[in-house]
Amino acid sequence: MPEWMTVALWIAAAVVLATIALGLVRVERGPSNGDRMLAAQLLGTGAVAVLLLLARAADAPALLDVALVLALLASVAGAVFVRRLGVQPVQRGQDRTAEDGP
Amino acid sequence: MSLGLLYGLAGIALVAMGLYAALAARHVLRRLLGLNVLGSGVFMMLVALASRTTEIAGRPDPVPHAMVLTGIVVAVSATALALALLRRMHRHDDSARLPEDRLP
Amino acid sequence: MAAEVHALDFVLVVLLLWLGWRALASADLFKAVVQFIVFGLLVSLAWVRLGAPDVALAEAAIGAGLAGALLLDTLARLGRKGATDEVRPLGLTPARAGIALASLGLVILLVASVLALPESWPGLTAPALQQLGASGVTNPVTATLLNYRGYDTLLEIGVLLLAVLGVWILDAEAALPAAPADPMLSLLLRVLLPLTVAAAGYLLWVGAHAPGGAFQGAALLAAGGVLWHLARPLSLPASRPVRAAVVLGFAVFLGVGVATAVFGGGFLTFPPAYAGAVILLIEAAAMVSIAVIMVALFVGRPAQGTK
Amino acid sequence: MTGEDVRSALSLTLIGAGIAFFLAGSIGVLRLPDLLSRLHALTKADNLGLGLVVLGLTLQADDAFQVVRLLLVWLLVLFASSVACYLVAHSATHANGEPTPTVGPDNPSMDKRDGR
Repeated sequence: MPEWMTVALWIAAAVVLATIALGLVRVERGPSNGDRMLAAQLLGTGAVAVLLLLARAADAPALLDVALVLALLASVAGAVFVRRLGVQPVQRGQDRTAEDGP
Repeated sequence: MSLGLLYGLAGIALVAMGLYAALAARHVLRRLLGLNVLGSGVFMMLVALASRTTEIAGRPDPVPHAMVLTGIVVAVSATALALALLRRMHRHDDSARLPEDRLP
Repeated sequence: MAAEVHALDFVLVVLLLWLGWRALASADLFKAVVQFIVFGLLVSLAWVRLGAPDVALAEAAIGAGLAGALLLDTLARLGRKGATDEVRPLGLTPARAGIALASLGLVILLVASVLALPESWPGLTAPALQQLGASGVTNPVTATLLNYRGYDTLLEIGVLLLAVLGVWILDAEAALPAAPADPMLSLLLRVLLPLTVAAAGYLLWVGAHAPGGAFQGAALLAAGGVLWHLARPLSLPASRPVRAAVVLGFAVFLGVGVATAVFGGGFLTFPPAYAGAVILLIEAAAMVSIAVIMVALFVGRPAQGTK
Repeated sequence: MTGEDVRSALSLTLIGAGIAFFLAGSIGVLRLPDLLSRLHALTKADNLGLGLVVLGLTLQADDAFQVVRLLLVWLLVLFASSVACYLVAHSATHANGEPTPTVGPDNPSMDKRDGR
């Protein structure tokens, strides 16, 4: 593998990580809990991409197994969320709940 | 700056955040999140310090790795037990806070 | 694994610290839990960067599977009122100033100690690698877990047993209102369950010579069990086979320890000729046990007799 | 310019295109107005972004087992994210037994729907 390829892959991994960090803004803003869960899903996919790129850049094929585990479990949190909580409609000022604050 | 130092310092910051939240928060779930972040910070310090052997011995120290692996599994099962206790308290008292943290 | 610091590391550390803080300080507890799940995802990337793929596998399987599932399930059972917290849950008040100061003091102490340590040192890597030939496996982390520090791992499985006993001792929880069966969830289960079982077996086998092992496989199996419970609710503590599976790992591990103490060189001292086979036996039993225990921790103790 | 170089360049182009889709998906999740259109943006990042990255990396794989694992990862993410997105969308539209999409805080229709 040429040297410039390794450098390019490291940069690509950093860029993917920075890109999916945008999704964190959606986790922060919501507004509904479905939006937050969804953004977490995007971050999971991004983490898989970062792992695949690192596996090549650092020549560590074991990282493919880590990516495989993440890919297998990518739907578990979403499934638990839907079964247990479900998307709840947004209420005004839900971000500032103070019903039983001190 | 070496990789071990960067992540070691990050681990310390996580320890401090987790400790503060575990002690200062009132909601038990938040205290548990604090303890988990505290644990992640400790694990990160251990693994970061383990990476310092790479230069001399050719690979990170496997002993801290094994300890952290054990620690992660123990942490999640302890969290599961604590969450079960939290739900039990909530069933009986209808509150997710410890008695001394409840409003009069 | 390359040891130099890349731009990726700075991005990762910044995200980790920000997410760690938001997971603790977000007023909305659901938001905090989602942020904690994402935090776990990024922590496993950090393990990868630090050259600890074994740890990364375990973190990925537990963080993406069991940990998030447990937290979301608890949030659902607390209901809207129970899951509501104050607006500034960690805001600095006079009462908390002492805690903040103590945390700050700890930071100063820890930073000073970390900076005082040498930049590189031999550690235990060389002895661990030297003994590898006699350990029965070629992955030094598996060798440490199952051979060099077998006591740790035996007692770890003991801790898991105690945790599940603790959950079973508590009084039964009312079953959540049954959601209607969803065909897509059944499809998810039908596709993912065989794959998680296959992947867990692969990790168990590959753990002897590459990153992987019983804990990673068990966490993966447990996530499959969580999916199963979601699609078709299980009732775990009632049945005898479940109790047998829960103690299997500890019993086999302890049995091997006693056998080596009586017939061999001492408690949990494996004869090098059989070490590989013995480790595989213990790991297989431990994987089944840990997986069942983790699923039992998620299922809890549902009310008996009610629908 | 050898065949090796051409392959590397092609691989990098594919990875770059994948990153572009990740960026588009992230911006979509960030900027689009409601949950369902954000879901739509998200699936682009999952399907095409990761797909192109995987395709680019398969060109550089050392052996067939790596190629199999790379493709398996992509298929799994494709499946998992499709099902998870379906489940979330289903939950959003049928929360009250009627197909009312969850909307942002500036839309008055959300106030008609109560808690859980």
